Amino acid sequence: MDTPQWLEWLVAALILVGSLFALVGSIGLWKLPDFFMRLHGPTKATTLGVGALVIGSMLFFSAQREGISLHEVLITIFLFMTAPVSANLLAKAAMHQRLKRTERTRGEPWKQ
Amino acid sequence: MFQNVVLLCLAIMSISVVLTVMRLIKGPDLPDRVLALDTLYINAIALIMLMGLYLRSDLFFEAALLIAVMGFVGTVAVAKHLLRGDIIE
Amino acid sequence: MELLYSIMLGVLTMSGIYLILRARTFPVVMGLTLLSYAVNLFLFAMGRLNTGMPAVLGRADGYADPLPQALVLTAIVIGFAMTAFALILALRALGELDSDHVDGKGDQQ
Amino acid sequence: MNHLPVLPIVLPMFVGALLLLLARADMTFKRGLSVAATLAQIPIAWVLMNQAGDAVQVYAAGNWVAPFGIVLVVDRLAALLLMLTAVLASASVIYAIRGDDSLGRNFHSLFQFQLMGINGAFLTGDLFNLFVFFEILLIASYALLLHGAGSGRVRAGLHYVLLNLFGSALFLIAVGTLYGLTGTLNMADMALKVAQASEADMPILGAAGMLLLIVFGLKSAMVPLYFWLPRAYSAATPAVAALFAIMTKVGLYSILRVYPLVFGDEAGALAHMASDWLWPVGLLTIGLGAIGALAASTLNGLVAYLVVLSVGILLAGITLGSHDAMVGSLYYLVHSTLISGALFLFSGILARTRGPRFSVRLIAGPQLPGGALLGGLFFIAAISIVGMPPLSGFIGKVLILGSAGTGVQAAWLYTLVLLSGLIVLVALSRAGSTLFWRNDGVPAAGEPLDPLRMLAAGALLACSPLMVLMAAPLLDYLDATASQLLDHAGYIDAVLSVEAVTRGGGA
Amino acid sequence: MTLALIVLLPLFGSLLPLATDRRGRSLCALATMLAPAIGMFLLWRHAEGVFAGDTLVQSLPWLERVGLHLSFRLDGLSFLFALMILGIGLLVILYARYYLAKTDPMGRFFAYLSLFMAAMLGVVLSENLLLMMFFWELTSLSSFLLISYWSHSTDARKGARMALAVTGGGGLALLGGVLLLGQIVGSYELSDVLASGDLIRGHALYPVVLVLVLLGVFTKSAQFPFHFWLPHAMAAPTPVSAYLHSATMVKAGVFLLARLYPALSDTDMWFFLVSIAGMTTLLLGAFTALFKHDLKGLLAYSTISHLGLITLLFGLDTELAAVAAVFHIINHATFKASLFMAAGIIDHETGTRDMRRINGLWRFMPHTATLAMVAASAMAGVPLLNGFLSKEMFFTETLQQHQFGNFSWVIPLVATLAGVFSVAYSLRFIHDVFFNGKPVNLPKYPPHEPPRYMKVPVEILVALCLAVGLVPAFTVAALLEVSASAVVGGELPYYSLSIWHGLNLPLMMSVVALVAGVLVYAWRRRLFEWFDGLPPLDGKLVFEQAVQGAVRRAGQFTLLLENASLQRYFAWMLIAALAVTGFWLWQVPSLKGSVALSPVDGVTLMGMLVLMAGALATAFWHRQRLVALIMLSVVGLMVALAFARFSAPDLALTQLSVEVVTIVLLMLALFFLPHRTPTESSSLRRGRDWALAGLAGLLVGGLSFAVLTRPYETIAGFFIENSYKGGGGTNVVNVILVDFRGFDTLGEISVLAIAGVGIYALIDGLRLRVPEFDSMGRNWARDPHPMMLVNLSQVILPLALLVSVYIFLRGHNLPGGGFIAGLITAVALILQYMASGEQWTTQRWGVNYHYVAGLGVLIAGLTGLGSLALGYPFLTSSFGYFHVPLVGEVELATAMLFDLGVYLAVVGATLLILANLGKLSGSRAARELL
Amino acid sequence: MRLRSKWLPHPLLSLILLLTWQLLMNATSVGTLIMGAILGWVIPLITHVFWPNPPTLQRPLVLLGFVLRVLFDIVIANMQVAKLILGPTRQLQPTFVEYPLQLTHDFAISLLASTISLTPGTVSADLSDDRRTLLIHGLNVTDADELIRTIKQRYETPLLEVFECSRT
Repeated sequence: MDTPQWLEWLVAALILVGSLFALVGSIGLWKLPDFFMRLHGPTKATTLGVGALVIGSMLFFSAQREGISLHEVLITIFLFMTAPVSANLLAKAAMHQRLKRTERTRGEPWKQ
Repeated sequence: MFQNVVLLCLAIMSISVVLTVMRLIKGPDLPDRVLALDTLYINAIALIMLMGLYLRSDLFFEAALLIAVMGFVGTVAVAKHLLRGDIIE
Repeated sequence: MELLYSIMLGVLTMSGIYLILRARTFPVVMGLTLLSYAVNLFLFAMGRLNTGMPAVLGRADGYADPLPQALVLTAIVIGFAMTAFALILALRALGELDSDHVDGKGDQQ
Repeated sequence: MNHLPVLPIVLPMFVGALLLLLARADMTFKRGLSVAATLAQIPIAWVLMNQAGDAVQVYAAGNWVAPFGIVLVVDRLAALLLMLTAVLASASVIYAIRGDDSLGRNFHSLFQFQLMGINGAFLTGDLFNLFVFFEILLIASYALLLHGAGSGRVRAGLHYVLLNLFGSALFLIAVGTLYGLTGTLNMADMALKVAQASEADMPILGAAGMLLLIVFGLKSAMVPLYFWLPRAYSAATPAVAALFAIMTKVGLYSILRVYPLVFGDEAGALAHMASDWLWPVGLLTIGLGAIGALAASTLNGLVAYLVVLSVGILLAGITLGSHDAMVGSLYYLVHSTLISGALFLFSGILARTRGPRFSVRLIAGPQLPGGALLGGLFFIAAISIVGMPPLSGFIGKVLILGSAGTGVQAAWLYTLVLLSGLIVLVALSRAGSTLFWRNDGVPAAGEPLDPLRMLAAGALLACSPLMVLMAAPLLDYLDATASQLLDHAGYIDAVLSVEAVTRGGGA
Repeated sequence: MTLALIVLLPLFGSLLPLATDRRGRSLCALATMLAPAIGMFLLWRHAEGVFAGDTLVQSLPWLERVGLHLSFRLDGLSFLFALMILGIGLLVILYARYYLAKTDPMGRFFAYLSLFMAAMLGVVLSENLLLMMFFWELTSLSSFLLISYWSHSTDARKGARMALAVTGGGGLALLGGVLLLGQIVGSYELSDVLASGDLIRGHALYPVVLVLVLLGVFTKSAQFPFHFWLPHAMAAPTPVSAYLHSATMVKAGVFLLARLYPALSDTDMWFFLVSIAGMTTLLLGAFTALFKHDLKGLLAYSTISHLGLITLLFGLDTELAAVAAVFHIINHATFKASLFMAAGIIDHETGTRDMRRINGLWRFMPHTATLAMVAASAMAGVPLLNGFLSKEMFFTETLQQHQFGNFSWVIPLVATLAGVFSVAYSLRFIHDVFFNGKPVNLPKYPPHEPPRYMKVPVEILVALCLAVGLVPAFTVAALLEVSASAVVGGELPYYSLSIWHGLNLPLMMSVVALVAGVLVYAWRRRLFEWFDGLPPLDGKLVFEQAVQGAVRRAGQFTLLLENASLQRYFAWMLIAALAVTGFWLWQVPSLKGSVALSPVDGVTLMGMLVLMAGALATAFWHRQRLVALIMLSVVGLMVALAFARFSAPDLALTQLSVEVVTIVLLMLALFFLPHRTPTESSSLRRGRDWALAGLAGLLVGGLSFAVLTRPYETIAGFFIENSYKGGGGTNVVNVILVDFRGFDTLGEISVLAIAGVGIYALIDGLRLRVPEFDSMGRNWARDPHPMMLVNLSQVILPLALLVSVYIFLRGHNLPGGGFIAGLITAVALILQYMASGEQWTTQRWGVNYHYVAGLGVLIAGLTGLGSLALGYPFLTSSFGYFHVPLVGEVELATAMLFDLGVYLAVVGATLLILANLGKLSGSRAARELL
Repeated sequence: MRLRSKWLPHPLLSLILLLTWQLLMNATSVGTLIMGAILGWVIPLITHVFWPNPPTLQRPLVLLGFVLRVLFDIVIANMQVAKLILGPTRQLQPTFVEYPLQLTHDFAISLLASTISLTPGTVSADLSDDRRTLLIHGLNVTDADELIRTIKQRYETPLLEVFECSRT
């Protein structure tokens, strides 16, 4: 089945946005100075990154075949559910390990 | 044209993976590495989905879903290990 | 691609083998895991490297050789069982011998 | 439709799985079930032995014909080894039900799965399926070896497991390469494909084939791959060690099955490629086995080295390649398996009688109740395994040596077999006289003799004189076995001509 | 088959004494005598034919393939030996009845004796050489039992072991020789072998055969340098010595010389080997015998010496020498048996065998003394006794031999010298024991004559000595004639058995021997002193040291090979694999095949680089185990991506799930294991390991490259074609798994189930020390079950179950299936365990995973069995499409049921493994909360 | 809303499962509905042992609004965070903030913590043992109180309404 031109453009834009957000997450991971800050990069940017990709993919495959393809949304739902928990556990681990943080950090992590 | 955009996205994701792996190797601490691993899983999902788009095949959906599940479980396991040592206690 | 793939297999094997030759259980088990990855990839490649040809009828123009895939699937699961056993055995050895050596040192004979 | 060929695999599988479901059931019931299932293997094997006499039986599992599906192939050799396994396993399991089986968990289930693996390896005609059955028998053997745990078992078991994991990896690489070039997994089909392979592919097929040899060599405990065996076998529970006597033979069987067929006469540059390597390896194995036997400090350690030694003799015998040598090797295979099994069981009985302080270490121990009986039986077993008349070992050795001709090969073989015989004689006489005659006069702290255990060991031992008395029919069978084994075309033909069942009922 | 009967009677007769053991000693002895007595009778029945010169062969074909037949032969030689074995055997039984102490188990003794007798009869009566080998080794074994009869004594054990090692070892050599003989002749039947003398002597392997056969002969007959076992075999009860070392065991060797004489003799090699061995033994034995203070020791060395004499005679290789040899065999048997018995009586009555203490017994036991003195005189070769006759013949023959050329005089000289010593030790036996002052400090005092019947055997034998010595023509001539002609295999030349041949050189030699012997004995004190000053040379010590040295060295060697280092074993295996495969890969003309390479794309390149980096990082950082573990999971992920990239979605799914479970497992283990590995191996070792690893990598990479660039024809087309038609599914990989190769899968889930069960057994009873601090020395975090995780895991479980149902159901047609579904379920449940703890979960979810795993295997198996009922082979699948109202087409396939089995087995096994691991720390979390 | 019973322990979960099944199957038909219903019924039956204390849902519509708001916030947040990351990192002001909780139900707290993690520049790092305080790490927080206020207003209040209005 032919995909309408405008849809292709939309999908292309969406996946490009998604990829770029994923890239931003990775840049953050690489660039930010301490662990707690790095934690923000991936857990946020990649959720939206993948989210945009998923929407793009949904649109694309819905156009490809009969009916709509929604099951990709499960991936995003799943990531939304899990990413905070991973982040939480990692933060706990980091606090437990008393990782160094940049000097300008305000507030204190708890002792685990 | 569409294929080219997908290719571009793949290239972007590749850079992203490389950055992640660099963090993975550099560390310096274990949580950093775990975080990088977690990110790598997410990147893998993106890669897989892009591959599916490139090949116009929806056979990759399960793989992406599974990476999400398994990446989470793996991260939880390592984090738990760092916290408590024993992950099933 | 074939050359690259083969080099990758070689590196994977090399890392695995090096670990296998270590003196403690844990690196050895990790080495065996790496080696089993290498072996699975090797076995898989025996159906040649195909792009976009999953062996699902009606979903692609051509089909990759499904047989090695089935074999690898079996091999993965068996490999998992074996690795698990070896690992628990290493724990048992730790409990019984109070050592994680496999080089004959570290525990009283 | 004759479903018998699948029974030696499926029966233990069901019983094994059932025993898992009955994990909490009454031990007596589990024992009974296990013993019954094991004993049932004997008549099955017997019928198969008779059926295999007419022609090679081929059973296409899943009704998919070769080379696409997995076929089970029952020829005389496979049937013989099934019988051997059945006998050995029956004795082992009977020995075990007197208490050894409750040293750890799920003994009987594991035991049945072990049988499934061994029988499967003997029956399958498919290379990858052989791998699967290898793994079944290995994983079951790991668990059985560790049955009852203890530091010795764990240490030896760890080595055994890790080495075999590596072996499995090599197996897969070899199978993969063979598939990658021939495009098939069925051994018969592969033989045809290898025979047609191009010049450029030959060396690669050769490399894969030789890799396979390493794998089989690890299982069969040849130099330099046997190092795991002595510690492992001597650490195992007696019943398990006795059953393990067949395990090295699985490796040998695989060599016997794969190399003459796939890399046999028709294989061009690869014809008989394993022989050049196996010959010196066999001889070295004989030598090192004998040296190890002399050095052993426990009885079961000694027996373990005798297993190695017998593997060496068998390898050398097989490599001779002639029909007569094959007959001799097969006879010796049966003999050495049963008698090493018997010796392991005796060793277990002895260890119990002498008590844990002395066990079967070759040191002066307490005075034994029933020492004369035990000593006598040990004596018989010893002369049988050394290869002295009037027992089966003698005939086995005469057959193998007699088939060696009078050339250089014979010179090597005679020297090593005879010298190793002498060394083993010295080792066993030292062991026997120390165990049974030297004592510090203190009555044994161990248990009294158990009749059922004695029966199990005695039954295996009785096979030795029986093999002499029944030598004529047995050799006739082996004669036909060797002919069948060397008739590759017949085998290939039988496997590839199997037809799918089109109508139910097979009417 | 009367001949077979002669052999078999004592064989089965050995059961009689065991049966009658409790019924009294005399009955036991009588029962034992039954078999040899009947044997004697049977033998006598054949005597006529034998004396007429016939050779009786009775044959029963047995193992054609081996060449082993139950064939027996009775000719002069075997008749003579059978006669001696049975005759002396009967006497020994009678003697032993009185010799054995009340505490000695008599039944066992006689059983062994009968067994030995049977073996010995078998040796001499066999027509088939292999059959003879049968009995030959049996003599070694049964003599082992006899010598070690008093097994509580160290000497008996060691003596027996040595005898077995030497004679048994010789027997093995003989076996080699016999087998080669059989190869040369083409038959093991003696008749054929004896008739093929020229063929054998002309064969290139003749020297080998001869050496091997002679090894057997020399060890058995205690020829130098294998003589040392015999004196130590004296630890046996004296009846045994009397039997084994006079007429039987040691004579087996010379019997074989005689038996194979026509086939092997008449060459220079034979002459030199046999005569030199004989000569050395003759002299050495005679010399040593003089210095033995032990009565039986003296007799033992005398036996060695006489065996040397007989061997020498055979070595001289003339027909008359052969006659003399046979004659001396007879004579030696009679006088030596009687002497041993006499020695036994003395030992029995005095409690010692030391000649320095036993003196002047004449006063106490004149009867015995007389008998012993006559026998000893016969041994010394005193005229009018049988020993004299054969010795004269021997001296004569030594003078006839010229093969040594200018040194031929050595043989008569040695013979005379040996004669001198022989007279001297015989004299010592007579004088030292029966005269020479009074007994010194005897354990039993005063000694007296033994029971009446104990002397009867000695009397009979001594009478024979006298009879043969006095009237040889009427006693032994005929027997000697037939037996000797059987040896040489034809007509005998003329010889005379008369006592007086006139004054000739041999007589002079005898006289010299007698006179010099007396003189030597007179000077014995000096000689003893001189001998004591010699460095002690005991064959036994040498032998035992050799054996112990060998054992020690074997131990060191074995430890060198098997040093309990797995690294070593791995290295060996690796080297072996590299060697054999390298050998072939080296020969490949071009590694690259004919197929063109496909292009590389950037993303794949990046992925593979990451994979390689991960692998190398795992290896490099293996000391920091957790870091290595993380790297390992990177590799796992990339492998999954590679599978996906190269068109294997099923594999990617499986790899992902398995990888996570593996990592979880590794992490579980890592809790207890050390977190860091100290540096242990030297940099050299690491270099070696990298080199080995590199080579292995090269091998695998090379193999892969070689295969990937070569074309192949595969059976895959069949699967793709039949997947839907015959298997009812569109996911070919899955159809292969559950249908085409369902048998593999059945095996595979069995492996999983077994692994689960095995691991469960391993964990059972295992308690590990819980580390109190983490790898950085800090306390563990307080919170065992983070709340967010607990909540999330509760939500995820139903979703994951849903997903696994989805993956399971679609598996047949799309990527998925029982495995992956099972793993997802397992992972979801593991997450519960991780989040909420083992105890919490087990309390709520009391499933016994044994059952699940077992049920899985059962269901899969039963599905396979179902097809049997329809007459199809095991595991034949069937499927059909059914129209269900509202729902539409629904496919039902037995493969689904099979897959359900797979699913259950996977879930059961995985959880059996993982869930139980939580128990290792002994429910630490629950403990801490208290 | 007391539909909980032995036979239908988690009706909401059942509904979610039914919906998810439709998503998974990528189609809706009578067949998938039946199957989804069966699964939605069976799976909670099996798994309810692991979920002994499920939340009670009071106002589904508020929840829907909450979800939409969060989704919107996520999009905005991502842009902001992207800017932060790509910009000069030296100016960032990372902060640990202790957030006093009003919510008491476990599930609700988890939901709030997740929401915080998903939205702009904040990650819930830990929960105090008494479950009264949430530790939040902010990537760039200029005013901690402002942050606490925002969270309370935008997220915690609706959640309180949805899950715990009966108790407050």
